[in-house]
Amino acid sequence: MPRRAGHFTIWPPMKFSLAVYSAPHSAQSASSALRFAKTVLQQGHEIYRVFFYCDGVQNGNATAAPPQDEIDLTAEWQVLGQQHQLDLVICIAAAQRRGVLNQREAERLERPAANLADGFELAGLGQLTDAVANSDRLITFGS
Amino acid sequence: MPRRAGHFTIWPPMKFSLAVYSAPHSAQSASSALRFAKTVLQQGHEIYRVFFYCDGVQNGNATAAPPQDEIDLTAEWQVLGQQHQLDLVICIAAAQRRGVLNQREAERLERPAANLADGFELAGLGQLTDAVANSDRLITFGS
Amino acid sequence: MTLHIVSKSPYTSSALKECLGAFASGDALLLIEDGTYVLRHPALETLQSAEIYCLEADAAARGQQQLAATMDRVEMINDARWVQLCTEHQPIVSWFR
Amino acid sequence: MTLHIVSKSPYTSSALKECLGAFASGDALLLIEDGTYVLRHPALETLQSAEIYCLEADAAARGQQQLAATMDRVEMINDARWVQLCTEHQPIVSWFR
Amino acid sequence: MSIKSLALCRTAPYGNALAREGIEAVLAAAAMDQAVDLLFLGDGVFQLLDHQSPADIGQKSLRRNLQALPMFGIEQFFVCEKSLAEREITLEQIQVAGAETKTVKDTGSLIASYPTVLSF
Amino acid sequence: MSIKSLALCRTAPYGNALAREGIEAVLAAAAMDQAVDLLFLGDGVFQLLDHQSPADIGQKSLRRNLQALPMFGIEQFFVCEKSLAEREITLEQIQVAGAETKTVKDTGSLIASYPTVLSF
Repeated sequence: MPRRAGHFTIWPPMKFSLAVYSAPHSAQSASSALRFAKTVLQQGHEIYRVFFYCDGVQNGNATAAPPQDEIDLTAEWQVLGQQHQLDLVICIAAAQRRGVLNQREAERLERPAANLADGFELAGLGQLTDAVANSDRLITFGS
Repeated sequence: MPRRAGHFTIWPPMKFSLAVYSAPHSAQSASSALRFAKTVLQQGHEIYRVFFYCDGVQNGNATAAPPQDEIDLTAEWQVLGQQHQLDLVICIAAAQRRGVLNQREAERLERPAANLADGFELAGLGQLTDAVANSDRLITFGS
Repeated sequence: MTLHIVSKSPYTSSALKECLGAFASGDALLLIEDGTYVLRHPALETLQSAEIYCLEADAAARGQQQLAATMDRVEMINDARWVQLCTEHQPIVSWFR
Repeated sequence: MTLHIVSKSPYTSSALKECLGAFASGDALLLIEDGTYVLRHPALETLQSAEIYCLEADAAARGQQQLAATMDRVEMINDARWVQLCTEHQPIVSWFR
Repeated sequence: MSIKSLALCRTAPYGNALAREGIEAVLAAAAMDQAVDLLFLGDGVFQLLDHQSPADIGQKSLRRNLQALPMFGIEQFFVCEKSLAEREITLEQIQVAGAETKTVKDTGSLIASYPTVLSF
Repeated sequence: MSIKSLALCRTAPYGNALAREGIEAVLAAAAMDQAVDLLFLGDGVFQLLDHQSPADIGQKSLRRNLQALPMFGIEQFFVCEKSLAEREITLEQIQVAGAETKTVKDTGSLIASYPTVLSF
């Protein structure tokens, strides 16, 4: 049954997935992705997965510490993810190259620190393929 | 006294500085910068400073773990830096935003991990200004 | 019908040009981020009958709001309408370089 | 005299176009990275008397070595010559977007 | 509407990692038996150009990754005809063993025939 | 040859951090009494355009950073005349209080008069 938000008629809920290629604080598209995701949920749709790829893996870097008067995209994704049980997946191959590791990877690769933010998960490119197969819409936020 | 390398006559040694804006594994210009720096030194010139700015701060991210058959730019800079006593400076403001922190910064900003690679140093934009003032040539490696 | 999302400036990137080269009749164009500079670019004239949308917040950030107000052919939209456009179109193609 | 270093493709970026717009008589042009695709671009013809250099390794990576061999006007150079060019010119301007 | 998805490859190789990471995503999909077609457009056609020798810039050949695609069942590449012409690239210069190169005039209609398009 | 350096600003604001980080580098130089001139060229001229309202995209006004430059002794901005014309931007639309906007026809000669050029 279609619902209304403002003056727009909303179609039955759809499953969206997002592919995010940009790092926070380098390109606006990283914050565009967050803004889009929030609106998708506000409009009553579902987010099947957010797949962070290329420089987008930096969205899950817990070491980032933006100035207080700038958006902290990692923190915002964490809050949104918790509120809506989002599947926030960081491509493991892209993350290794760019230095975003969980504890297990840091030990395996003999790196000094783990820095993957809570609420994000490292997984393979198959999760992007799976999102393509199981979402009604996939939107790319490139850099 | 001019020296010779191959068939080229070399002018008296010059002081070069490099400004590097690109992250390893995202843009070729990060590896172009290293290649240029190596050649500058091979040709008998001096490198006054390498200033890593914008996404270039990721060159000093010790957490990065590229596959074995890809160049590890962080490791290469470390070796070159040690061999030639290079001043490898990471812009501290750009690094905070992007999650490249030393122990002191990680504690001060209450972040879970320090990941600045050995051989690199965090400092302010004044070091770029200083490099402009004290180098014969400054080359920008943008992204 | 395809929704084409252009996010780069038409003055410095080939994104718009390549998007227009891959535009089918009935497709829609959405301008976001630096793509909102397309509002002032002559290439927009070549899209005679297509629906053209532009994210209002991204245009306003760049001082394009007055320009936008003068354009009948472009519908300025908010984020909710952006999501709705995505439900109404398939596929969605991002032109970000 | 200025050494202009162009590192982006002339087909997708305005780097070359803007560089040529800021080219003074006596300046030199160096093509690196994706800028080596300039070798096949008609805009090169507009630089009639300028010195033009191209990094051989970057051109070869992209399959431009045969094309480069046919061009009299462009000097293919190695990294040592790149550094030397930088000593011979001032200022050095990078066009990377 | 096809159940296949389309990878739209618009980036030249080597200058930026996006071309490589795009092909890696396509390989992953193909390895999972997810049907995916490729359309090379704009500077993306440079990915197919022969005689790539990136050893001296410390990179691996991206064309070699493309040559692996037929082993995963991807046996045709769509290529934008206009992009080739603009770059004065001939069909002979972009052949990949085991795959058929199909030039496309009406890229708009091709794109519109897929439910999902991934841009790289 | 001038002992000043030149910051060549070619990036539009907000879409990418480079415009902002370029101006921050210029501010740092000015704060250290290092003489630096600015040349806005290409999409960089959009940094000067008035009525920027980036609050709704979660960013701070970059034009406000430019307005701080005169306080640090940077009282003139060079702007490429051709870039303005191409974008149909008038001089009135790019005025910054406390600074003089000087349009430049021959950007090549201007650039060649500096020993160092930083590109942003």
